[in-house]
Amino acid sequence: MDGIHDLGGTQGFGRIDIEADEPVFHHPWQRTSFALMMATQIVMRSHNTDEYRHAIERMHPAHYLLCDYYERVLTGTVSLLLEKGHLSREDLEQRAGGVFELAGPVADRPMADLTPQPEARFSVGDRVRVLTISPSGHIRAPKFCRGHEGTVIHRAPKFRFPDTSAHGGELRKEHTYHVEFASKDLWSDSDAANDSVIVDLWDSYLEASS
Amino acid sequence: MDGIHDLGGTQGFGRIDIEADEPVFHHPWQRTSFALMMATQIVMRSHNTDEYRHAIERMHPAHYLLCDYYERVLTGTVSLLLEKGHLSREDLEQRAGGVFELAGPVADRPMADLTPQPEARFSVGDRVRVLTISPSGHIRAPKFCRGHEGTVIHRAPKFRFPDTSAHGGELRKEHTYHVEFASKDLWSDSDAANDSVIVDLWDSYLEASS
Amino acid sequence: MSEETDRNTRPKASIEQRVVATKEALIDAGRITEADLDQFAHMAQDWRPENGAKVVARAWTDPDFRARLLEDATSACAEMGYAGPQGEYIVALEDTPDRHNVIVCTQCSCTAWPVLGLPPDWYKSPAYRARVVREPRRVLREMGLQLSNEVAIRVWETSAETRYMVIPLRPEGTQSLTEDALANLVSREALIGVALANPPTR
Amino acid sequence: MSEETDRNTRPKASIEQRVVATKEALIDAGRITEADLDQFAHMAQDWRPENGAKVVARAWTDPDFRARLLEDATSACAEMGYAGPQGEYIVALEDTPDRHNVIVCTQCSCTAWPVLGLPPDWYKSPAYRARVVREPRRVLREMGLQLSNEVAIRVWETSAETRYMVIPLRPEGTQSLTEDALANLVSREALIGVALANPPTR
Repeated sequence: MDGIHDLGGTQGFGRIDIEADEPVFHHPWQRTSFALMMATQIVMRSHNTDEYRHAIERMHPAHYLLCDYYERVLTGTVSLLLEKGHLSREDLEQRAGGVFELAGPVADRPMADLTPQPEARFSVGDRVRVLTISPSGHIRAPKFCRGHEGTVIHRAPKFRFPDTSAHGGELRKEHTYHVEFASKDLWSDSDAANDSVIVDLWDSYLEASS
Repeated sequence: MDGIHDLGGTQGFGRIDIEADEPVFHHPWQRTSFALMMATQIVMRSHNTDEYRHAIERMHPAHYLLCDYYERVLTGTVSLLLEKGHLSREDLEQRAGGVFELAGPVADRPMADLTPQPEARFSVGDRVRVLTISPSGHIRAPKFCRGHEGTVIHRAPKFRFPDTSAHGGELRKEHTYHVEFASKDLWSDSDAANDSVIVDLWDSYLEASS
Repeated sequence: MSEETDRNTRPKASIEQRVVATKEALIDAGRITEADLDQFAHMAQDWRPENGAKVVARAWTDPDFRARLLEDATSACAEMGYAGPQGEYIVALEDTPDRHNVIVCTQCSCTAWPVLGLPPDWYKSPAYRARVVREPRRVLREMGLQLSNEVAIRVWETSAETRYMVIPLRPEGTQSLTEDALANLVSREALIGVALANPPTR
Repeated sequence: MSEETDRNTRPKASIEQRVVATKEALIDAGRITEADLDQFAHMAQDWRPENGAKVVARAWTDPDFRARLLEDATSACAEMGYAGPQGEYIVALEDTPDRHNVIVCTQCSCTAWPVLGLPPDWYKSPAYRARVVREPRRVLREMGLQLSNEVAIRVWETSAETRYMVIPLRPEGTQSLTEDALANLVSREALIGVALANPPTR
């Protein structure tokens, strides 16, 4: 999904300030929101982590940008509880005393047509290119690296493929690779002569490059 | 600038509703905001249209998405009035009785290194590719078409080149071209088999393609 | 405290207060006058989609005008008195039975003011600007315009200085209508391409 | 009325109200218990950057541990009792005099909870997520870390399941410090890579 969540490289944001001695939670509701997120996935088994991440991605862009992280956590969690039929919106809004902002719906055809890769196709040192796919559903290849070439610097174990896992597709696992991209290849006007960005990418996001 | 304003293709927004018999302005302040935008450019000659558009692009992304169009109009206009020294923030905030939200600063090196093209290099029927530049300043080639190939279907007159005009660079004029892109080339998962997007692009944004 | 939290906790002036403050500061400084502002506010009221509708109706009824409009819409519109800011270079896009045109400005909200008027809220919304380039068929359907899959959609992105207007298909059963009556069938939405011209009322 | 206007005019439940409503609805339905929630809230308090700081201090003082950490950080951290959710596959990134590492999750806010703790607000902010991949040197400078242009910056995007921790350079003048004292020099910010390890206080 080419959503607001895929923030890497977006310009126009301001300074980043570190809060000294920041507590784990600033407000008690944040702690509860976190615990609800964990309990619905681990105790209730209502949904998996990929569905959860995608639910947050489906929030309205203005709501996403404006709200606290733990409000995103709650919004994604509750959207799935409603979509899975565990709770009703009417009951929730009655209890909450007002409109309960939720994530938007899943796209009709959320998954790109990618071939599963049961065996690792790439090795450290290989040059690879990220496919220029743009599915409307969950994908963990950031937009900023799609279509770009990089070098494999590490091969990680197999992990569940998020694009299908988030959408009830075939459960499969694939190796991921730490692919290093030169910053100046990603952004033409970068002044980062020697700097690089490393992205952890699933096998089927990649193709061999020369 | 890869800012929030460059919305084409971003997903996660909801329905679009047409208001029946919509008035030109819903509130008197919108009329004044529009008139101020025109008067500061045409009467005061405080700044040009390209500077104005870029000032709006420099608004904080959350503010940009959330506010009314005529609030963007005012914010861009006033940001430039302050940057050009026509008004002071202190005076304005005293008059307004609170914080006056403004656009962020212009980037240090806002312009891409593009070669001026005094003569039209392309003709109807030519295949062209949009450069994959990503300057931090004003640019009117939407992100969604950069790096993509299309066909020239019309050559327009010369117009002021916005990237330099917005940043006090060399004043120059170049032809623009209506370049047609197949929708399925722009977005891999598009179901728009025969649909296309036409973008009006300046000569120096383009390179010949085979 | 994060930057967002910080932005949200400082007391902000309302938009009405900010507009008045700006206006009064500029007037007090002698940089603009009330008359300047009135002039531009009145211009905004004169730019209206009825202008474009009249252009379309003439194109439907006068083949020579239609030819001039398709060749050089800026002059053809000026001929009818429609010219000015954001109308310096107008291109007319004629719909055909197998091709539908629709206009958007993804990067801001540009429109041909003299013939279409200042754009409506939906045209300026992030949702329209984001979506119509990528999924035009779906967007048009949601907005009430169901096009056959045989009809190719051309989405025109107004990112440079060309300003567009759509010449929709002339509805069936309008042979006997006057130019004025035909103009009444053409809404702002039809000039942008998210609606067809209306059928004649009985 | 535009969609944005519509969204802004309906009365919304506050976030506190929404959290309480969700919690009570799930408890009333018998789907989760207060004890479940307490369990996860307590876990969150146990994941702390002090854990990662101890890992770093041991790596600085124990060459065998350092080798194990760089070879397989998941096991090395588990050896010290740090394992669990978001710590299933940890990779340690060792800074060198000419290479500095920094971590971000541009798409959400993933972090190695068992060794870094739940991430701080700045790490979760759109600004950090958007900017540090594109202009890391500037972002680090703004955050108080001025790196020589000779030092190459590697920005690690946590978009898949690998979770990273940075092993910062051991500060000068710390030869005589104990492992505990060394751990006190390593902040959460240093483990993420937006700060260096602190110099020893006299």
